[in-house]
Amino acid sequence: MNPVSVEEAVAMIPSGASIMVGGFMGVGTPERLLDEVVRQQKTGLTLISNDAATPGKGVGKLFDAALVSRLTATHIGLNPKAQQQMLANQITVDLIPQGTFVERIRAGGCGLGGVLTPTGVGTLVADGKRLIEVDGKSFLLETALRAQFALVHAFLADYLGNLTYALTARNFNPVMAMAAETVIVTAEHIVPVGVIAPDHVVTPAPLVDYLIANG
Amino acid sequence: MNPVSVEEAVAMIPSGASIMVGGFMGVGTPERLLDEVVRQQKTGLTLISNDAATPGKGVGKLFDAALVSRLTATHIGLNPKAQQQMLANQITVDLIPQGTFVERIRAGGCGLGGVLTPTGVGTLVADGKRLIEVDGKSFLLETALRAQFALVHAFLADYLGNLTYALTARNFNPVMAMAAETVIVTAEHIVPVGVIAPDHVVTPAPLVDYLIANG
Amino acid sequence: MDPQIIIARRVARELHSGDLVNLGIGIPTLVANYVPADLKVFFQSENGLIGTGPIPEQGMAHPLLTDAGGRPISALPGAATFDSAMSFGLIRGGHVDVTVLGGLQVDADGHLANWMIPGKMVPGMGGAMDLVSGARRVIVAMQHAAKGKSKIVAKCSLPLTSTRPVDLVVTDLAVIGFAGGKATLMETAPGVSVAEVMAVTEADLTIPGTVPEMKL
Amino acid sequence: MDPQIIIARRVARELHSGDLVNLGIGIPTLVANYVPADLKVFFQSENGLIGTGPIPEQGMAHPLLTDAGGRPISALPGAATFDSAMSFGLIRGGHVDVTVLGGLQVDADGHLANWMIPGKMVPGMGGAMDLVSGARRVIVAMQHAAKGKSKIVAKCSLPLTSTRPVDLVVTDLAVIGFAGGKATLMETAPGVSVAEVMAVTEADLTIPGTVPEMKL
Repeated sequence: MNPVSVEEAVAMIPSGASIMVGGFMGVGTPERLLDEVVRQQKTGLTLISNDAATPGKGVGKLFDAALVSRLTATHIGLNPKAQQQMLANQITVDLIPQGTFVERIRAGGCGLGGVLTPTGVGTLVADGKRLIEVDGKSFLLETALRAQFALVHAFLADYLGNLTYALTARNFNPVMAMAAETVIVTAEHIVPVGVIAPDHVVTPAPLVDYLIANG
Repeated sequence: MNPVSVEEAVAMIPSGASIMVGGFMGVGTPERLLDEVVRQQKTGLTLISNDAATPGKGVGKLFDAALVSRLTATHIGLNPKAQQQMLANQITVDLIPQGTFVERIRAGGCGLGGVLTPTGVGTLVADGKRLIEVDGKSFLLETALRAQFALVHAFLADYLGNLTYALTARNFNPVMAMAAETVIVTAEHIVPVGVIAPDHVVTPAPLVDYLIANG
Repeated sequence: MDPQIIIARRVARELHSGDLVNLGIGIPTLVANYVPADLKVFFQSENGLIGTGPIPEQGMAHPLLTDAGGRPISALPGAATFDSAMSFGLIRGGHVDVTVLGGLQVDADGHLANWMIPGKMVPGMGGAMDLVSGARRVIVAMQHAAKGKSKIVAKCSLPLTSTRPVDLVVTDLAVIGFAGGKATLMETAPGVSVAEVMAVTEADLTIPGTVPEMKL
Repeated sequence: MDPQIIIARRVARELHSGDLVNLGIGIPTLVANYVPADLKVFFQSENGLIGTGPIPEQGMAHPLLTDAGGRPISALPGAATFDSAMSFGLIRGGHVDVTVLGGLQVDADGHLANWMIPGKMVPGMGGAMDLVSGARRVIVAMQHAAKGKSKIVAKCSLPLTSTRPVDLVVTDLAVIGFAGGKATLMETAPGVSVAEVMAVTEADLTIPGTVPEMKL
């Protein structure tokens, strides 16, 4: 893990990059990183995020600034700006079931080519996907999903980069921290090594490439 | 969750049942449950366990008592009795890669039909399995694995059945606690509700069917 | 009684001690208010929590503890938090005993449509498809009709949420079950006759010899 | 120098600060003893630990903290423990920078066989197949020959561990690389000539213009 400033971290992300951003309706999202993405005007982003949050909050800021060109998400109904941009064909949107979304990212992070899920069989979601039978039951083949960057928000980070998450702010963060080439983390608190007990670490240090330093 | 005695719990398991047993070389194995399985002489078991441990320890006791008729495991090299029983065709053994073993159980517990893994492609492990291409790369289709009973060992259990695990005794226990019809748990300590912080719970209470009571 | 409260009270009677229950937004959320205090039900919020409690008192809300809509909630003693892979492992893996969801349409075969109106409302399905595919029991809690049109239809015209039929539909007028594979009128709301239900229901309903009144 | 120590010392030089490293049992385990103290390497034990430390002092062993062979180990400050799904997610997902494994045979194409001898030794593959499939860099640490027979063979006669070629083989006599797709002699052990290595190696080796001596 390398400690960096938020400016340095975001400077590594080129316009047009694919980014996974943790959070669920803006809860558990690395706000400081997104503010800086907006400030540095990274355009044409491929965003992989559970939802579009709401205007002004979480990934909603990226839609306010019209920085997103492609979106993979599960629900964008609470962000009218994202809806508008989708209906105006300014962004290409792939809406997928939430359990499928997280399993595809987990597969990407865990070296699996994909998973077989019953979710979506016989619905619009099945269009263009392979249907695979196992013991007489039908499943959709859902393939792995990865990104160039994962922007992750933790509760505690220690000096090595071990991470814990708080309450419902955990959500997609630990899974995304495994599924990108470069993992950039903000933490509410940075604490000395040993403060986090081994059994409480959720994301082990070697997964973290850059931690945004205090101050 | 229902508190039961170890005798009552094991009495629910019929001879010939399929059982998943947590532990890695006997570490994190519910020894009291296995001792009682031996005492009650449950025969013809289908055992799903990472390894065969060693004679006298963990699932090794089941081989000492010749109670196993089928075994799915990743490694049995450190238990000469299990090896003997395999070579004498007393038990049918399916040896599979450890990453595949745990993903198959996780798939069983998480409602997935299976996963695509690169592990084993082009080796003996691929025999009889479907090869599936994703983006030009070949994967083996490995199907979900479930059992009638999971025998799980935890470190702390609270009165509701929330579980935590200690150090390397966690291993397969949390995954198995999701993949069986009936989940029976021993814990090193039973503590009041609230002693385990929500963020530290590894296996949430609703997954536990029976907890072996103190005394 | 308010139609929504009739629905919520009736659905609450379907829950049992020890159940793990996931409530969708809208009417389903109200169900938690009518669960008897002695019933030990675990409520899951799919953003990563089992043991959701009531809205926190003034000044006690925490920004990192919310429901799936992003609104502050509390956590009961014995709560557990986890990541989204675990949350949907619980849902898809059959560990959720009951899910209560809103609906746009349910048809005579028990198929539910509740996630999009093509060309009009395309918010995304969120967790709905996984919940209907994976929960042990799926209960739809919705008004019987919207703008004078039956929501219990012969065949869904909207895109399906799942091909797995729901188990029960509870409306302000009736309880409809699908145990035999076909829509069956199980109960009527207080003061509502079987004929009245049939009159406002597009789907053909099987009518048993006796149709009791809902207990609320 | 003891042949095993030559191998372990040479392999240790392949590790870099920040690397996540998985050491197999046997000779690979010895590698940890030769990593310079200022090199911050994370060692993973696939039974669920990053941050393995040395064998605990007398009386400090804990039965719930062991290596993948079930032997007591310690955990360094900053260690992390996790379940087996996570452990193999790390391995198969390319998060392990280097794995060091023992071998029975490595052939001219870099294929490794290290998990069974049909009819003789059928212990199961444990984590070996996932490690060879998933780790960024695979190093085989083994004696060059066993009972006078080369373990660097033209073509593996034993069942393969993976079709993914290994990156490096370190023996008591030589370092052999597979960067170009073919076995290449990279280094010789102190006091061992290129001719001596070739004489005891069944596989055809590509011999570069200069073959330096191992630094240990």
